[in-house]
Amino acid sequence: MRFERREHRPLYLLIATPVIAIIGALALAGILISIAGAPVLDAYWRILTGAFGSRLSATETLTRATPLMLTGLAAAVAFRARLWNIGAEGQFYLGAIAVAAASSKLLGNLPAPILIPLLLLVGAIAGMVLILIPLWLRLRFSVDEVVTSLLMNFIAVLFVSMLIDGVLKDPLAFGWPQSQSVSDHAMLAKLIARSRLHIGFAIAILLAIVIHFIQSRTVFGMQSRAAGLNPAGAVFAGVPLGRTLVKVACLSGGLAGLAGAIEVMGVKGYVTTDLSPGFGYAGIVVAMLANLNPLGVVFAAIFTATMFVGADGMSRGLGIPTYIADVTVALSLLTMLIALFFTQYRIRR
Amino acid sequence: MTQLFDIIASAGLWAAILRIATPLIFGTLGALLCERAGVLNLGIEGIMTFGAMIGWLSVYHGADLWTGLLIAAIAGGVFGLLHAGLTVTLGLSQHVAGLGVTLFASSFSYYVFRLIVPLANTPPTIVPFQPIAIPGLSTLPFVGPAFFTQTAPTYLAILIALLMAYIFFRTPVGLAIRMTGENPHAAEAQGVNPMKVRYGAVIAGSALMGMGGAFLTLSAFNSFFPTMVQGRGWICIALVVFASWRPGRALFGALLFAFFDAFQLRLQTALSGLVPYQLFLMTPYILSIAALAIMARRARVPQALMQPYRRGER
Amino acid sequence: MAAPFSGGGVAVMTGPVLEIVGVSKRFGANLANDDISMTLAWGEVVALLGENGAGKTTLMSILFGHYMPDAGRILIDGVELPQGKPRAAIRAGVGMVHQHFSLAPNLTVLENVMTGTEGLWSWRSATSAARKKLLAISERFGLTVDPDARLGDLSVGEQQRVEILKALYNDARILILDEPTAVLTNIEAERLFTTLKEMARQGLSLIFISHKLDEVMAAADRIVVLHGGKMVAERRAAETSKAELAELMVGHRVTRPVREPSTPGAVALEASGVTVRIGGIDRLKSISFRLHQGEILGIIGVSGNGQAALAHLLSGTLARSCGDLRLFGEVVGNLDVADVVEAGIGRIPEDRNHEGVIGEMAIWENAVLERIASPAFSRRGLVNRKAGMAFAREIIDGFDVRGGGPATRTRLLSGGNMQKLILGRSLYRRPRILIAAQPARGLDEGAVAAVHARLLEARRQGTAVLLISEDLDEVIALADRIQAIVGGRLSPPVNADGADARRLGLMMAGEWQETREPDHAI
Amino acid sequence: AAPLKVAGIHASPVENAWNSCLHKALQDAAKEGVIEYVFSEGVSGTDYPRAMREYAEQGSKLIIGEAYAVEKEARQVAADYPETAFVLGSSGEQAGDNFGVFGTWNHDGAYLAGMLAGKMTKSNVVGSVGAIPIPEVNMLINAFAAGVKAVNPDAKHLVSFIGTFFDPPKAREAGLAQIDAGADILFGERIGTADAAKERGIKSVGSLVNYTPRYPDTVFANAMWYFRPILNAAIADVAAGKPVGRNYTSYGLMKEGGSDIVFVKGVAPAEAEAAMEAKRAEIKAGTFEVPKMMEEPK
Ligand SMILES: Nc1ncnc2c1ncn2[C@@H]1O[C@H](COP(=O)(O)OP(=O)(O)OP(=O)(O)O)[C@@H](O)[C@H]1O
Ligand SMILES: Nc1ncnc2c1ncn2[C@@H]1O[C@H](COP(=O)(O)OP(=O)(O)OP(=O)(O)O)[C@@H](O)[C@H]1O
Ligand SMILES: [Mg+2]
Ligand SMILES: [Mg+2]
Repeated sequence: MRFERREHRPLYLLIATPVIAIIGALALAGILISIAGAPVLDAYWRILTGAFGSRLSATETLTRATPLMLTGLAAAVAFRARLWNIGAEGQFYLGAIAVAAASSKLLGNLPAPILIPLLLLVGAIAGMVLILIPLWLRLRFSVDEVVTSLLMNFIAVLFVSMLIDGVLKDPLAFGWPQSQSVSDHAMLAKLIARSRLHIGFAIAILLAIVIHFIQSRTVFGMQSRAAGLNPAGAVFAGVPLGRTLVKVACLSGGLAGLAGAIEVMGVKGYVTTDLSPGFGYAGIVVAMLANLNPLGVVFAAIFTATMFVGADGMSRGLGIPTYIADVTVALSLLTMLIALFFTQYRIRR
Repeated sequence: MTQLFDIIASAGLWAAILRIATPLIFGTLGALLCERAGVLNLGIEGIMTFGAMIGWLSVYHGADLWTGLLIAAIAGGVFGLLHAGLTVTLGLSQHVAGLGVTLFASSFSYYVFRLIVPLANTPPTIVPFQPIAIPGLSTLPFVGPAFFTQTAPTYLAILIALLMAYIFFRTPVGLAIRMTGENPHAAEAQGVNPMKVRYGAVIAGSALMGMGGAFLTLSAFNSFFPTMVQGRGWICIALVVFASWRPGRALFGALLFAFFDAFQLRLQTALSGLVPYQLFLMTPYILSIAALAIMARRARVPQALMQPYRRGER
Repeated sequence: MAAPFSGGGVAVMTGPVLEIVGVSKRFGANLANDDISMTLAWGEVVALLGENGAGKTTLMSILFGHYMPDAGRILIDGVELPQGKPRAAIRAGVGMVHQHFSLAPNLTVLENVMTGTEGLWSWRSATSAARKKLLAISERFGLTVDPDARLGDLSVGEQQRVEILKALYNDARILILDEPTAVLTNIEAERLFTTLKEMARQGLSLIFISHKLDEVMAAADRIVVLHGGKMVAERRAAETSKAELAELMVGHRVTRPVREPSTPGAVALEASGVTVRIGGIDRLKSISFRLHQGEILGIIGVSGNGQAALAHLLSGTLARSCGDLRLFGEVVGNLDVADVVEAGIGRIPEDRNHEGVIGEMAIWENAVLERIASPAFSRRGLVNRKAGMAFAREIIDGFDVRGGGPATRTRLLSGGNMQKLILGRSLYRRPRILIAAQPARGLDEGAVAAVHARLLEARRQGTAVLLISEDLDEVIALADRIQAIVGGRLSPPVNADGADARRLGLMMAGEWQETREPDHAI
Repeated sequence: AAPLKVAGIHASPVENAWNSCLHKALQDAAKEGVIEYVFSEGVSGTDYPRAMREYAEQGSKLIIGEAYAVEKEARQVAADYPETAFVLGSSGEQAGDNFGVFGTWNHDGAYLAGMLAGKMTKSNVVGSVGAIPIPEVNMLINAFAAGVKAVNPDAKHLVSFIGTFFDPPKAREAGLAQIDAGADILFGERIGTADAAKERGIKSVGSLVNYTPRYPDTVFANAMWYFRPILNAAIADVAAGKPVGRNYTSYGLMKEGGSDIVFVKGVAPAEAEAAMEAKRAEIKAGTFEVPKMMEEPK
């Protein structure tokens, strides 16, 4: 059996494969659900209603999708230029802690209309700074950034842990290692009252559209794509490789940092070391599911959040282990990866 | 100052180092084996988790400890097979596939554990591996209690490190693995099937990862609970780089890392947190990055690492 | 079965060592091998000839087990070889030296050679025995290398030797060499053929692939010609001529355009004492040349002698270490690609797949990428897609690019059409200077004629063309003046009209000192 | 009356000792038919408020859990669901009518166990392994140390924190480090500590739940904490329609029957046990109060 690259990707395949992948993932999850002794069809129904069945569940799903969109965009932007940024998790935390620090130590007294954009910017810059280290190592020493950016995650989280145990520790938190809170007026407004859904969600969608526009319409987008697809060819065509990669990295790291900032300013209000249940890593999943398309990221993030929130709610309803939610998300990723492969290759003999 | 010296001169510290290092040695060797054949295996964190769970579960259900370890190895191998299927046969991007495997294997472990093991007040336990005093050596002053009163898997881990170094640099199969990691086309041209080598290396490497996980539940501790691997897998990935893909240095790297961890705990007891402990924990990561920056110049990274090999495609 | 040549004496064997029977192989819609049958006798040297893409490498890869044939069989000593198993081929005594080296730079020579030669599951590599054997072989055939050197530290010629040693180490009785001289200097190539002849005398059977008809005529006993995947002819070397072979290869008589006399204009580009150093090695050593408007200056030389550095320097992707560069009389600093394009320099890169195009991007994107920042194709950072598509369409029409529209992925074009696209985007704006590196390499005869016609037309319109090529006939046909590049140095120019292949050959070997004569052109 | 619908939300797996106290009390109440109990475990900080909301919307009348990592948001949720009663473990204050809090004050038992340990140590060094220096953990460890000092003023007390709430192997390593530093009795605020003691053949004290069955020859005393009194008070308030917005901590005190010491008789010297029993009676009678020291132990 061999695989042969497809020269053309038929439209029906592009539509059918994600559907097949989702069905596959649900079928596999169904096996696990039935092993737990729960009714499978009921479980599927509960996943759906758990994610979108009520105002609460729908807003919760979208709330959870928000950071995923941003980290997903971060991964998609970078991967498209073949910059393997696995460090979104660390960038997320750095963005978050930068916001907490800036708000509590420096800028907290500014009026909201100035403060909020400023804080978002600070978060984004913090993310950029973190990714520039692996990028510098790559450009300067040709060190592969997969491992370095992965390692930066641990350094970043330990750094955050050190700050919230030290200078940024909230004295009102009864000894708990958590950062000082961002000022109340720096919190993002709610999109829907009596829910956690905040305008960060709208910001994320807006950014996805902007990035889609950048990638498909601007010179920078074309150049970064060229740099990713064929560096030597890009150089020959006059694409400044280093500069383009720096820009891509800043965009990617900035988005991940912004994700952290928005999570703090939209939901949590302060930083702890469990602020992110792996949003940075999940962003990679989301980006792959979206085939690195920025608009696709919006849907992939909502899909991932749907699977998670829905399966999470389902597990509560049916009394089966909560961990089924993560299992379902992981299965969706794996089946989707395989399905995407078959849009690009066919089996021969 | 004398306090620091006391800590370093205590046999307990050195015994702890070996103990803390053991799962890292297994995991690092496993990741190293995969990478030498050209496959980055970020599935390690999940594979270690699953190994910890299944090894413990087997023993809890009556298997003896060695069988538990073996089952963990086999389970690791099965996840290795999954990773190899994704990255070698399909040639998917290795880090994404690896993250997928980690996500799946860890959540699947928790799920299975929760299904099979009833809820209890405190985690159910097994009788773990007991320290073996090596006759003759264990009675030596200092050195004895420090190095020769470990549990059997610790000795096994060190043995495997030495064995792996021997295999890599002294046997034909080791050469075939290294060649595959450097240039699979060249391996193929000399009659070595790079697909098979990669499958073999990823499966065997993942089996070692599974054993590393099982050490946590069968020797370091006596019960399983979610999140117990606590990022050790990622540390192993870093250690491979730090070790510049050499088993001997991997051993050293794991011990160094364990030193920081063990020292940190003891320093805390002695000094009550004058230096943020996070700084200690950061050190190995920073060292790894520095090592990578220095080494990349000499280009000793397996040249085909993360490059899919597709037969007949050019 | 003992290798016949290892006995040293001349044994007498009957029947073919190798038979290829009815081999076919298809890649997608492309029939790369079409029912090919051929044989190889003991101690015989067969040359495999054919245009690029004729299917030579494919046939040899099938013989060696890299590819599975769709149909056909391979017999060695009358025994059928299992398909798709390089290991089986090696065991049967087939050794292959690949067109692109397959070596591991981080391993030592000995390790590279030893891989796969022992049973995988032995507990010890017999390293010292292997070293002894390697040294013995290298001595016997005059292929000296240090077994413990790291492969990446060796020169290209030495790496080629390691490739051959690898095959011989496996007791190969049939040795396949896929374009072994492509990257060698003339001297190295000559030495190689001496060695190969010695091997054949000792009983080895050889198949070698080459585009160089001189080599083929000199070294081969028999010549097999492929065309479009089919075997079209088989000749004894003694009974054929270069002219006949050329026609057999191409399939028909092709008339290439001829250069008309003209008078060159002002100096467009002048280099004096330019040195380019990469990683501590001088790729170009104080070279000087003048390029006039309306002339074609040919740079000949065996590849690897600095052509790439020269082309990159003038394409704006490489900086010089010292020396002066003048554009239309004005001294210029280090040029980047934007400057070069801005200055009206068109560029045809040597490696079209690697540098010339970005295969996954659309034709229109490749057409405009190098000028994307110019107002013609973008405004305030926004790409003017419409203008780009229109430009691409004009190139497609004007340069007869077949195989897709502006939005087609470029990878889907064949080599010749890709080259026409590159030519089109470089020539469309009537550049004042054109840097053409191996512009006809890998093209079939029809496409070659088209490219040549375009270059001559550009010359007629006053463009200054720098033609870097390994193909002497091409340079003689197109260039007004010729300079040879050897080891990073440039010979003084000679007039093309008086030059013959023999003399140019000497120049390419670095022997221009003896043949120096006054430069008529300047 | 129909059983009250109660939901438990556990941030950790329910094996975690503290959660297991809640879980067990809730399960017992459910078995007795007093309540209907549903629960989630291992709920991350991000998901915790959602779980609260989901249970509230699903009609749970009382929600039991822990606000520590989500103090701010938990109060927000409670404000959004005034019909639902929330009683959560917290280091902070109650809020509004429907957000009650409780602390984990089993320091009385820890003090008493310290009195035993102080008389038992031969090296005159004891150690405590804690999670994170938050007030409740500090209070517990300080009480143990105070108990030791009360009977043995010269004893040295070592402390280490493992920086997380649930990492038994790490607690074990921390315990071993203290043994290496001379300790011969360990107070295990965290599970895993007793494993170190067991390995080195010394004695250890447990916290919250009874560890003696698990480590029969090692854990000789436990500073028990029972959640049932707090739960009962909360259930009663909800049933009576009274606001739960108050602090339930005191129901967990020894004199209320919410905590106690459970120990193996005959391990400590008889006179030590007698002294301890005397103190225990005083505490129960309210004549002696164990000092509440919330600052980080050194
Ligand atoms: N792996 C492959 N996949 C698809 N097409 C291929 C593959 N290998 C070869 N081809 C196609 O088969 C044809 C024959 O290629 P082959 O490499 O055998 O040519 P060749 O005669 O060796 O040419 P050259 O002189 O350039 O080496 C070409 O059209 C080539 O594009
Ligand atoms: N690696 C490959 N994978 C898939 N298809 C390939 C590959 N290489 C070449 N092809 C396809 O094979 C065909 C022939 O390619 P090749 O480069 O040999 O063209 P060509 O015969 O030189 O073109 P022309 O006749 O225009 O000069 C093209 O359609 C090309 O797209
Ligand atoms: Mg061709
Ligand atoms: Mg070829």
